[in-house]
Amino acid sequence: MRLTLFNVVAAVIIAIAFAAVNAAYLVWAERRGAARIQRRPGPNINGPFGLLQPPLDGIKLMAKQLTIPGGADKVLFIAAPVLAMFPAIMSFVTIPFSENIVAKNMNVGVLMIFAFAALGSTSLLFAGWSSRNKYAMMASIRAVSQTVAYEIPMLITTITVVMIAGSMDLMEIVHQQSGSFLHWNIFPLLGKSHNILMPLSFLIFFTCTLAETNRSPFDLGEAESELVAGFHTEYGSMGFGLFFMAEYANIVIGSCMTTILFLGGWGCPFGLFPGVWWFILKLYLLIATFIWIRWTFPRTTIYGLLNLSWKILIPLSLFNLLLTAGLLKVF
Amino acid sequence: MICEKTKLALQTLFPKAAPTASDVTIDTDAREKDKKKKIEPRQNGLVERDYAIHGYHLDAQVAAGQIIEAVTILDEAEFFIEAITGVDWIKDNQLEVVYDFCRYDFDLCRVVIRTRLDRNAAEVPTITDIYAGANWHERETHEFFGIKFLGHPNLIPLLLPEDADFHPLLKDFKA
Amino acid sequence: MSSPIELQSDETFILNVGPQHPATHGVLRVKMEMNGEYIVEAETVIGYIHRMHEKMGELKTYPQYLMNLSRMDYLGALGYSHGHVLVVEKAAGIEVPERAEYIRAIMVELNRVASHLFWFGAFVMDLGGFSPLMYALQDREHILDMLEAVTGSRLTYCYFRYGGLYNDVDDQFIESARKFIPRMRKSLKKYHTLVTGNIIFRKRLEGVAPLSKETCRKYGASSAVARGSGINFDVRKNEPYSVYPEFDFDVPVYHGCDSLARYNVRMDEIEQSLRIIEQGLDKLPGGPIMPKKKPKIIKPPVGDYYQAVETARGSFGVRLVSDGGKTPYRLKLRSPTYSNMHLFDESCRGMLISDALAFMGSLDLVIPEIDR
Amino acid sequence: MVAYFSEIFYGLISLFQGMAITFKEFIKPPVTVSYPYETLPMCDRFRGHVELIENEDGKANCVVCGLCARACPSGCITLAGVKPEGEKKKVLTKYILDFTRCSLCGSCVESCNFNALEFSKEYNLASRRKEDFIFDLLGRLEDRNR
Repeated sequence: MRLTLFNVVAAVIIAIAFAAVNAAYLVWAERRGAARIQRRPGPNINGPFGLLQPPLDGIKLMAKQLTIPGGADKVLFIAAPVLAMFPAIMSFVTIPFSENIVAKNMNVGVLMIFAFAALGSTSLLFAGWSSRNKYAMMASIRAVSQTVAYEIPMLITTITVVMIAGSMDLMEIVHQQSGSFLHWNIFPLLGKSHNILMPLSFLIFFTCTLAETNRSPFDLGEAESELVAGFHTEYGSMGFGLFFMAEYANIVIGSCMTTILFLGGWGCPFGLFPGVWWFILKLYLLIATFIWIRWTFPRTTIYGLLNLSWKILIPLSLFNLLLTAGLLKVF
Repeated sequence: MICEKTKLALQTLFPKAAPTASDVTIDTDAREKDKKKKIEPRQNGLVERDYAIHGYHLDAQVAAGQIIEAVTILDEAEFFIEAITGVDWIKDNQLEVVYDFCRYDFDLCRVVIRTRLDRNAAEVPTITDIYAGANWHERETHEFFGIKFLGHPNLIPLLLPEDADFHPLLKDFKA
Repeated sequence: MSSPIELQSDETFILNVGPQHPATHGVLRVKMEMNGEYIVEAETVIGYIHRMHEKMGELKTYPQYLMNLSRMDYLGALGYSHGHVLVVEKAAGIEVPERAEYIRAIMVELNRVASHLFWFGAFVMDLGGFSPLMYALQDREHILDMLEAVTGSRLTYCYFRYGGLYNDVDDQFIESARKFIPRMRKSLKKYHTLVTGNIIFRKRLEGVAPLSKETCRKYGASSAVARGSGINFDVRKNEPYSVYPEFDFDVPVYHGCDSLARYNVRMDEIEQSLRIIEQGLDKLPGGPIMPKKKPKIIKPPVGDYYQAVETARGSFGVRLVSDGGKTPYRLKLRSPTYSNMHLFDESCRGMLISDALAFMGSLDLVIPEIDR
Repeated sequence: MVAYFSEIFYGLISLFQGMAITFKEFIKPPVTVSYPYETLPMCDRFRGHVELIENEDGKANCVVCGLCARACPSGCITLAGVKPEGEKKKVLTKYILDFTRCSLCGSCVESCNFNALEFSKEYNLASRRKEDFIFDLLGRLEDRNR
């Protein structure tokens, strides 16, 4: 595939559209799912199964006035939601959904996605700092310390996978896992490493994804019973809408990465008919788990979160990294 | 048990007027007394009440200066503070401050300490140094009755608006 | 762990939590001086919905005041009415038929379960878990349905009368109450698995917000706040009133002194209340619900009277000063949360804000009841 | 060291147990009633605002004794009546309930000795104007009979 202007524009538009539609309908799915868990019907008035709810919510948000609090840093205040959305969309560019569906494959795709993921927290910091609100400020500081703490175990587990695959190319990582589910990195009995502790790595990576995307039980950045609404306390209108979309876009990216790194990407569990549908199935199962977790658990505190990261996740992921390295040397 | 002990301890506050039997009888007779007759304000002293009727055991009326002493006795006996409140006896031109105390264990003893103050110069020492929990109760009594608690760290209205200068529970208060 | 840190700098800022804040459950304001996420000093500001129930008590006749008590605490309204009718009955010397007393006890306990269920849900919501609130509300709805069928209202009951009750319970109520008990026990098991056992939940509460016995005593704390600190104090046992001596129930006491202990006490209290309801339904005697002879106009003799009852939130006391008239001369309402809330200021120093708000949740606040 | 691992292990188990419970709830049907579209029947003893009871002739049972107005803690009942020539009982001419101040305590119904008041089952009361809650109960009674 040649890199033409048309290709790039098309890829960006598709990425934005994918992110937006996903964000809108994941909100719907979240509300319906939460409602079912709590034995309510959820949104069911607008359209069949309430399916028209997300576009109507979007229209409502767009129709509202964007208020900028007095004394706020105007430039950063407006830039922050855009900055939140930007890395989320850019990450989509390099994610391979199947053998052919990828906007631009790179041989350092893993690196690029983590670079953009790290950028995401700066937008939270900008939002919290610029809105001149103590709650927002506290929340953004929490969000940044959380990201710093969770980037480490996340990267260590990713290195484990990269070490097994021997490549930073996302395509290559998926190719390495082709075959049945026993080749997947989550439980690689037939894979290269034979490391039976890989499910642990998967759990660590999944936990880190929850924390990176500011999802419950690690939603300290918005901790609504403590910090009102966290970093977006002062945001209304589409500013809030963009943060909301970015959150869901980040969830999609986190789940994509989990699928690619651990669940064999577009490969079928039994080696039959690999294709994008398997990817989508795994992706949305993971997202459903995100939603399921959110409506089950209470929130941790900042010290609980940091303790978990530094005392449990980092030692265990380091241990697993060493073990994998050793096993790769042996086999 | 504890009632007897507390009674003896509180009696030391009234060296002259040790409780006589007449105090008790006056009180029980009050139920049958003619209601029209003006009830004289009680003299300071300790009265043992019938728990079944009044819901408390000991009732000590002390002078305003003796409040700290009386409350210290109760604090040493491990009483906890239930509430502080006031009563406006407008006919006697007096304000009463009532302190309720109880204990956490099964040896039940409810003690009421009360003091009568002149309505125009209602001042009583604070007990916040002994019972930290008296803070809000005293603030409340202050704003409702205008009773000053001398030495209170923060005697501003609690339930009423911050700038309230009226005392709604006084009998001559008109909204 | 939330141990007080050494302050790195003296740069503090004021955080105004409330009067509208998701964690304060009403209009309560706490002015917090913060050092980062740590609270240096806190000052609770109350009185936003002060309605002067005490003055209303002086202006209204005794029967007219009945409905005020349920407006004090909208979650456990019957317990407060119970205290009020008991003190007036004691003062005016009104005999209460046994059946009425039993029904009162059953109703108060049902109300207590409802109140604790709501607290449970709201408390877990303070900690960020949403679903338990909905489950708790489902169970609470059954209680409210039962109470509505008998009393005619769902929240602000005006059910107790001096000497008896507004109306009698029917077989349908007894049947649904009997059905409710095993249902509630099953739900309790669910709550314990979903919430009590949850590691995140335990980590948030264990060892957080320690309250010593001495602090409880100095502030006059009662209910689960005292019982979570190892104080065996329950007015129903310590100062038996009504028909409570007839029932066989335990007072759960935990010695953890932390938020988890207070949580455990309340969860165990639900079970104990169910036991009381069960026994009450078994023992429920027949007979009238209003006394045969009752003064037409209630005029308690001169004197002052005190009655404490154990409501869902703790020891509620009513001090009635009567001058022999148709209206009380003075009616003091000692609300339990007032004392429980008071110790927040002192105890939350050095705590993280998230822990402090969890602590506030564990106090089981109902703001109208503090403000009266 | 053992404590460290057992905490992780049992912690994980507790998380999965919690998720099992929410999953069980997920597959159960909703318990709520979608309110404006469906409603539940009100129970017999529901205490709404008061209404006048009529006798066989369609006239109010009320004899204008005024006990309800005196029993009301908030003073929200005003009533008036006239005594027509040759009649024994008074006839109600006005019965106003100021529902903005009513606290639904039911003292009025309890105080009535002539079976003239009852609770209505109406609970859908919403308006933007205060005057809508000053009920003319006699007028409502006549409307019902019309």
